[in-house]
Amino acid sequence: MATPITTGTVPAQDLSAHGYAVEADVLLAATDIAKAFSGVPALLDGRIKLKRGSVHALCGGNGAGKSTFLNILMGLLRPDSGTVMREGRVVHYASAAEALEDGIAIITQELSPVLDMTVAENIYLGREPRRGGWFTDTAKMVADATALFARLNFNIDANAIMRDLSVAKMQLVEIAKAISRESQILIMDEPTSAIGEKEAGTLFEAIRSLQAQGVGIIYVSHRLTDIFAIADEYTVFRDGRYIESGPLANIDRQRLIGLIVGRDLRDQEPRPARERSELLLEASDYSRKGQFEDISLSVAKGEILGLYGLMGAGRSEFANALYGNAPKDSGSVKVRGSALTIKAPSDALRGGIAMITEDRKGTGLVLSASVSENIVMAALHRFSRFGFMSRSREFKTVTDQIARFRIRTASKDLAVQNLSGGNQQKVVFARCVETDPVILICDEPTRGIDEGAKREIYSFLSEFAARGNAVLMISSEIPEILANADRIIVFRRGRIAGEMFAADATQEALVHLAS
Amino acid sequence: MTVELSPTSTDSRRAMAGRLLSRYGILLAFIILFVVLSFAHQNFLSTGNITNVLRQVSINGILAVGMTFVILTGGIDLSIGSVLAFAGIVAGMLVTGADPSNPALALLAAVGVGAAFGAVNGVLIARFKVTAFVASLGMLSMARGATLLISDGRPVPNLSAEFRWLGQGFVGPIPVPVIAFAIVFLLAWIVLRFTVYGRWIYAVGGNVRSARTSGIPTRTVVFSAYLIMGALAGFAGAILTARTTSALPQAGLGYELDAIAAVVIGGTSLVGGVGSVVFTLIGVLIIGVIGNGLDLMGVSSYYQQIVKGAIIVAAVLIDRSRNSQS
Amino acid sequence: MTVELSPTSTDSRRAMAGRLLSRYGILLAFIILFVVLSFAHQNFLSTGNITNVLRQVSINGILAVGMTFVILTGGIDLSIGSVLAFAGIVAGMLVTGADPSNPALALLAAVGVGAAFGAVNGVLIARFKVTAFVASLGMLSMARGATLLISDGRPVPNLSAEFRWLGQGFVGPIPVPVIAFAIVFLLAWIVLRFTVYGRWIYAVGGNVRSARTSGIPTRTVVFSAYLIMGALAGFAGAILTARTTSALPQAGLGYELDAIAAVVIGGTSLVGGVGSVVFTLIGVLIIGVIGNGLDLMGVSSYYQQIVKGAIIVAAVLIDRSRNSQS
Amino acid sequence: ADYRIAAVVQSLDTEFNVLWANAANAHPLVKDGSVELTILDGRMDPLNQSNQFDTAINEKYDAIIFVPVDINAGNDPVQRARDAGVPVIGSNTLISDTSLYTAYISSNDVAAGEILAKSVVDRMGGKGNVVIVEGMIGQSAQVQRLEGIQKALAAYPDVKVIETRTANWSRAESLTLVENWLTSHGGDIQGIIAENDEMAIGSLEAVKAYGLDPANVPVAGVDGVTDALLAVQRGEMMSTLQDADAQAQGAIDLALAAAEGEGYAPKAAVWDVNGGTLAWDNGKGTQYSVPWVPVTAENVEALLALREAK
Ligand SMILES: Nc1ncnc2c1ncn2[C@@H]1O[C@H](COP(=O)(O)OP(=O)(O)OP(=O)(O)O)[C@@H](O)[C@H]1O
Ligand SMILES: Nc1ncnc2c1ncn2[C@@H]1O[C@H](COP(=O)(O)OP(=O)(O)OP(=O)(O)O)[C@@H](O)[C@H]1O
Ligand SMILES: [Mg+2]
Ligand SMILES: [Mg+2]
Repeated sequence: MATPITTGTVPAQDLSAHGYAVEADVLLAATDIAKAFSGVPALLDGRIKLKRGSVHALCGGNGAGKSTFLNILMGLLRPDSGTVMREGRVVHYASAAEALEDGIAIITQELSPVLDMTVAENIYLGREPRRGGWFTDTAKMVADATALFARLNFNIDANAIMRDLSVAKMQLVEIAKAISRESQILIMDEPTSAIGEKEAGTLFEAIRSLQAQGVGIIYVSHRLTDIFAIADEYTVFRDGRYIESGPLANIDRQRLIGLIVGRDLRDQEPRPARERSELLLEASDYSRKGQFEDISLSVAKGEILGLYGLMGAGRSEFANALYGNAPKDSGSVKVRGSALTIKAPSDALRGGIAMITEDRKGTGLVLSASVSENIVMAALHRFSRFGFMSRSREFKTVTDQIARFRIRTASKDLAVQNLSGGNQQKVVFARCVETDPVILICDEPTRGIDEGAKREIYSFLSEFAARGNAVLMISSEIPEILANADRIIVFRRGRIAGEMFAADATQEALVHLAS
Repeated sequence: MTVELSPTSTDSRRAMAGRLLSRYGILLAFIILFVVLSFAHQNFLSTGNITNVLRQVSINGILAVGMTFVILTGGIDLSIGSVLAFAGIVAGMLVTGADPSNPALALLAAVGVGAAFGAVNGVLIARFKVTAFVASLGMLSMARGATLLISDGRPVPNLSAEFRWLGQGFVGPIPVPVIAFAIVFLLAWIVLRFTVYGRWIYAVGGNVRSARTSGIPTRTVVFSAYLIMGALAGFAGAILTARTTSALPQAGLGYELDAIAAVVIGGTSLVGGVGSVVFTLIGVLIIGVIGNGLDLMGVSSYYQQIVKGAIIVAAVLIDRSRNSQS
Repeated sequence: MTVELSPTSTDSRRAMAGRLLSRYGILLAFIILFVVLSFAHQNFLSTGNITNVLRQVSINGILAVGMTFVILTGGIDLSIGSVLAFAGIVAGMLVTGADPSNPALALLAAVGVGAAFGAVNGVLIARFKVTAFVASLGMLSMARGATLLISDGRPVPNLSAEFRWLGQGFVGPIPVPVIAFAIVFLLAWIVLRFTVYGRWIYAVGGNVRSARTSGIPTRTVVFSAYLIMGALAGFAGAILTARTTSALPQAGLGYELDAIAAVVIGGTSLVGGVGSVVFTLIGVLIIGVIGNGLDLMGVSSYYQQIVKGAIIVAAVLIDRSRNSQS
Repeated sequence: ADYRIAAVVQSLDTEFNVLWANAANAHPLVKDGSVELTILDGRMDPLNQSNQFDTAINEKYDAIIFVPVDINAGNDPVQRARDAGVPVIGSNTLISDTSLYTAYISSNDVAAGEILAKSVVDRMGGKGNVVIVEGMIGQSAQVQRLEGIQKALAAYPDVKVIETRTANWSRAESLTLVENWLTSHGGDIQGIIAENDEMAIGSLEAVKAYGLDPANVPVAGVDGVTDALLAVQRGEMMSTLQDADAQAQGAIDLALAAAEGEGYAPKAAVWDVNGGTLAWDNGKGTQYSVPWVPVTAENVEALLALREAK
């Protein structure tokens, strides 16, 4: 079908022309949803029509209003205007509880588990199996959770305390929790942003079986590959407006990106092959019992070293230990050939090492501080004289960074917690860049970032390395790592399983080494 | 798949064991204190003294149990000392004079009045989002003023003997206030540990947003914590009144600090979501045993304050040092 | 790019206005209170009374400024009342007797002693990870005991006239304590708003782990907040002593609650990371003006407490209701 | 030690109680070690005192000396001690049922209130406006001193009480309170009656800070704490001394008389001072009233010297 690219809005009555099924099949329909935060519009015209048994991809750039829209559907936010219809009934959910009651469940983008409870308790939060009316049936809860994980093929201990899990596992728990509600509508806001491809595969299987049972799924992801693998319909938002929707079969990847980004994207230039020259970073014999063992690696000037591995392979733990953010049992590091003692991140920063951590809420951002404060936070000495902040220097830099990374924010003084997920990630990136590092460690750097911004980040990394710096990039996305790294080291169960040049590597080879 | 499972589950078991040890660091601190005091004074372990200590801690114990609920939700209640005094006066007024009411009725009235104050706190905090600190500080002042007003600033004397039994009586060898505390403690333990409501208290304190998203009626849960706290403050007020034989308008001054201290020394986090009423019990006992032990040994008042402060810090240090692996 | 930017900039102005209004809700509450009191009593606005109010709030003001640092880092300091008393006694001892020291020296000694107590708190909290509540509660007890010990529980009388000037003197029409408070406030405002160190304080309170990842020396920052608090408590102790003409061992009882209340009424979050010393100033003034106004109007002791509590809650309610759009 | 005595006192962070405790520790038999005296600090909480009674009874002390925080709440612990066969001697403030005491020695707070009010009103020439600064509401000293004040004022129809408020025994609080009153009433306050010296001194400072001459605004308090003696010496206020020595050391002698029985000879030097008004009476009396000593320009030097000596 050759629908022309529409940049304006499509009138509601035209929706039927796009091949929509009869109303009886529609689980949820929302029209004209608008929402503003203290006067700033986040969503102007949100729409969706979700059919029974369909996986509906909701696409849009960072800050397009997807999460806002989904939170409204779920009763977590109140819309300023607009209508939500649930199987023909107009509904106004005042709380998530009401939406849950009405057969809607959500996996929110910002993971917020109860950290000090067990996995099982988190899964059955608010609907604990009871005994005698009032008492929690803990045994049943644990058994149910264990059975659920077995069914989903997730490897998680139902008795573990949530706080002890990696971000990835927390995300799996959230997925399991939403699925276990057996609701008719399942909203997934970037469910795979933190997990590996293997787990994503498991999730897709689960989604397919839910789909077969007639569940309608709204699926948000910036991984277009995933969307094309799992979804059958799409809706695109841009800058808070509804742009277009239709069956996924009728659109190709290139055009979808065009709709999302609203401009042309230049193709990513392939990384030129290069000679390994002077070593910038040499890490030797890093070990921490039970996490990673005997890790030795080096990164040369101008090089991007990729670290690949399955979830829980120990890459993040190693990187954090290297950066001084986590303890280690042994290990030493040299920068430009001279030894550097790293006991805390401040030591690493002084030695020219900066890091983008995997868990941006936990160790990345100060959520209550403003965009501006977060961007300059790690390099305050560059914005101050005699201990006093130079506001003008700060203003200029922050304005530049906001433009450079296309951070969509109402103001540089907005608390960073009010930014969309992808834009938060860009703030973390901007901060690390501001420290003017020689070596950049980035753990899942494009987590939750849209296709357009990803390209910017890739080209930034490429230029950064070309300027004589080095990058250590941890990624669970094989295409990303293949396209951007010069060399790839694969972790398996806390050890280095192998190493290859990106040019020689293939998807199969990496997966084989990793598992 | 199995490859990954093996480290995780042993790890989690090891983590669990570590947590248990570290969590019971405060118990260790208590045991050390207890043993030291047993050697320091020969009467410390006498039945008479143990009974004394238990009776002495029962008021603070009842308050600290209520405070555990509030603190688990991430809140705080500063008003309990004043609410206790108000409820005590109300109970006292009912059981004095020529025709004293049934003590059970007076007790019920005290609990009801306390719950009413708690409800006001709860509404301000859960519904109107006033910070718990400010709301309960305002209530501290208001309840104390109201207490002075209804009592005209004077104690209510001559309470009926039946009522005084609540504070002074014994059941077998056990003082009634100790029984009251034991019942309150047990109920709270069961509620927090085994009931769905207990899960909700923890969930709300651990992460309100997540709790709300999961369909837990967070406002109601927060409200209920203050209601329970208020009711228990009223209960404690009645027992205190029965124990001091007249209802005193200046009763309970500063009791909030002791109750909060017991909870926090036990290791319950002021941020909410972590802790247990069992640890609160240990905290209550530590505070009680320090006071009793120092009195027994005749340590002078000034040194007593210094030693008391030092022991509290030391107890928590022992707890933390077992906890510092992470 | 421009497409994205254009809505943003007008939007940002509107957002700013909204934020200002909601943030200054507490200022609105203060203005309402101020206007009501001006009408309620003709002398309220007299120069004499304004001078009075300012002098009366200066001690709590100095403490509340220090408490703002501590609370911004997510901590709390309960020991300040006792530390204030200890420092006051030390200063008093230096300026009494036949050969009194220079008042500046006594002031310095008080500040130093206060800072030393603050440093102990800081080490316990930042280095040994003892909960701020427990560490400072222990210190509350220890410092009070030490105060009573060195003073033998009795006031230190006959302070030199030069020293008393610190509490009772004037510079032009302005009382010295008011000047002291103004200086402390201004310095704190500049430090928190314009310096790198100020950024650190906010960052550590907002998220310690993120602050650490950004290379901020989190322990040192936390430590320093308690050091500053201690030094200011010592400073306030010297001024209070000069104002009450003798150094009193029981000075400062319960002052911690007033200081915390001022900070929290201003809207600074007890969780840390959010707030400002300007709001603390408003909180200090609200508390001071309520007390003064009720005294002026001759409200009786009983009703005064009720009204005071109600006004505090109402002020915060006004603040929150302007804030509840989201 | 031959005897062990426990003293349960109100609070050791108020000066009068400290003076009391120091006097008790200065008793000859305590000093020479033949009596072991343990002072338990009630921290102004009746419940605490009740607990300390339990401890003292359980510890089998030979006698207990009691300075109760609350008149009514004090009865029950004394009853318990009596039931356990431990004699209790009251001192300073009383309990409502004094028949429970083996004996008690105190100064009458109602009388203090009368002396206090009279001294102020007389200096005012029997007419004008006064304000009353009260102690912590509900405590026996507050209740009884107020009763005395009102009794005395009843005789002066031309004196008007324009404000009555608590400053909780605290100097800093009364300073603020009186500052505010002076603002609201201008110069219309002719006298200040404070229920203790601490608050009187705070009031005095407020008067001076307001620019008034203390000679024109009489201020009076009770207790005779050191600062008050100094202020009397400067001619700035009036005070009435409560004789802590007599109350404390007298109580110890009475306790020992109760423990040792017939024939105990008092060791304290308090029984024959003050013109012999405090008679030992063979230790058989049940109530001993220690007279108030108005502090005057004449005796203040001597009182201060006595205080310095300790
Ligand atoms: N509480 C809030 N206060 C102010 N602005 C907000 C708030 N929440 C969201 N916004 C703004 O609304 C816009 C839409 O955000 P939303 O989270 O819906 O984007 P998104 O499409 O989910 O983006 P992403 O792909 O990055 O997750 C953003 O510009 C964001 O800054
Ligand atoms: N905060 C934590 N506390 C305890 N254990 C953790 C924590 N984070 C990770 N782990 C555990 O450490 C091991 C290594 O995890 P790590 O996060 O380093 O792996 P990874 O290779 O980065 O994989 P990914 O980040 O994709 O999950 C796993 O067993 C994981 O469960
Ligand atoms: Mg989003
Ligand atoms: Mg990782």
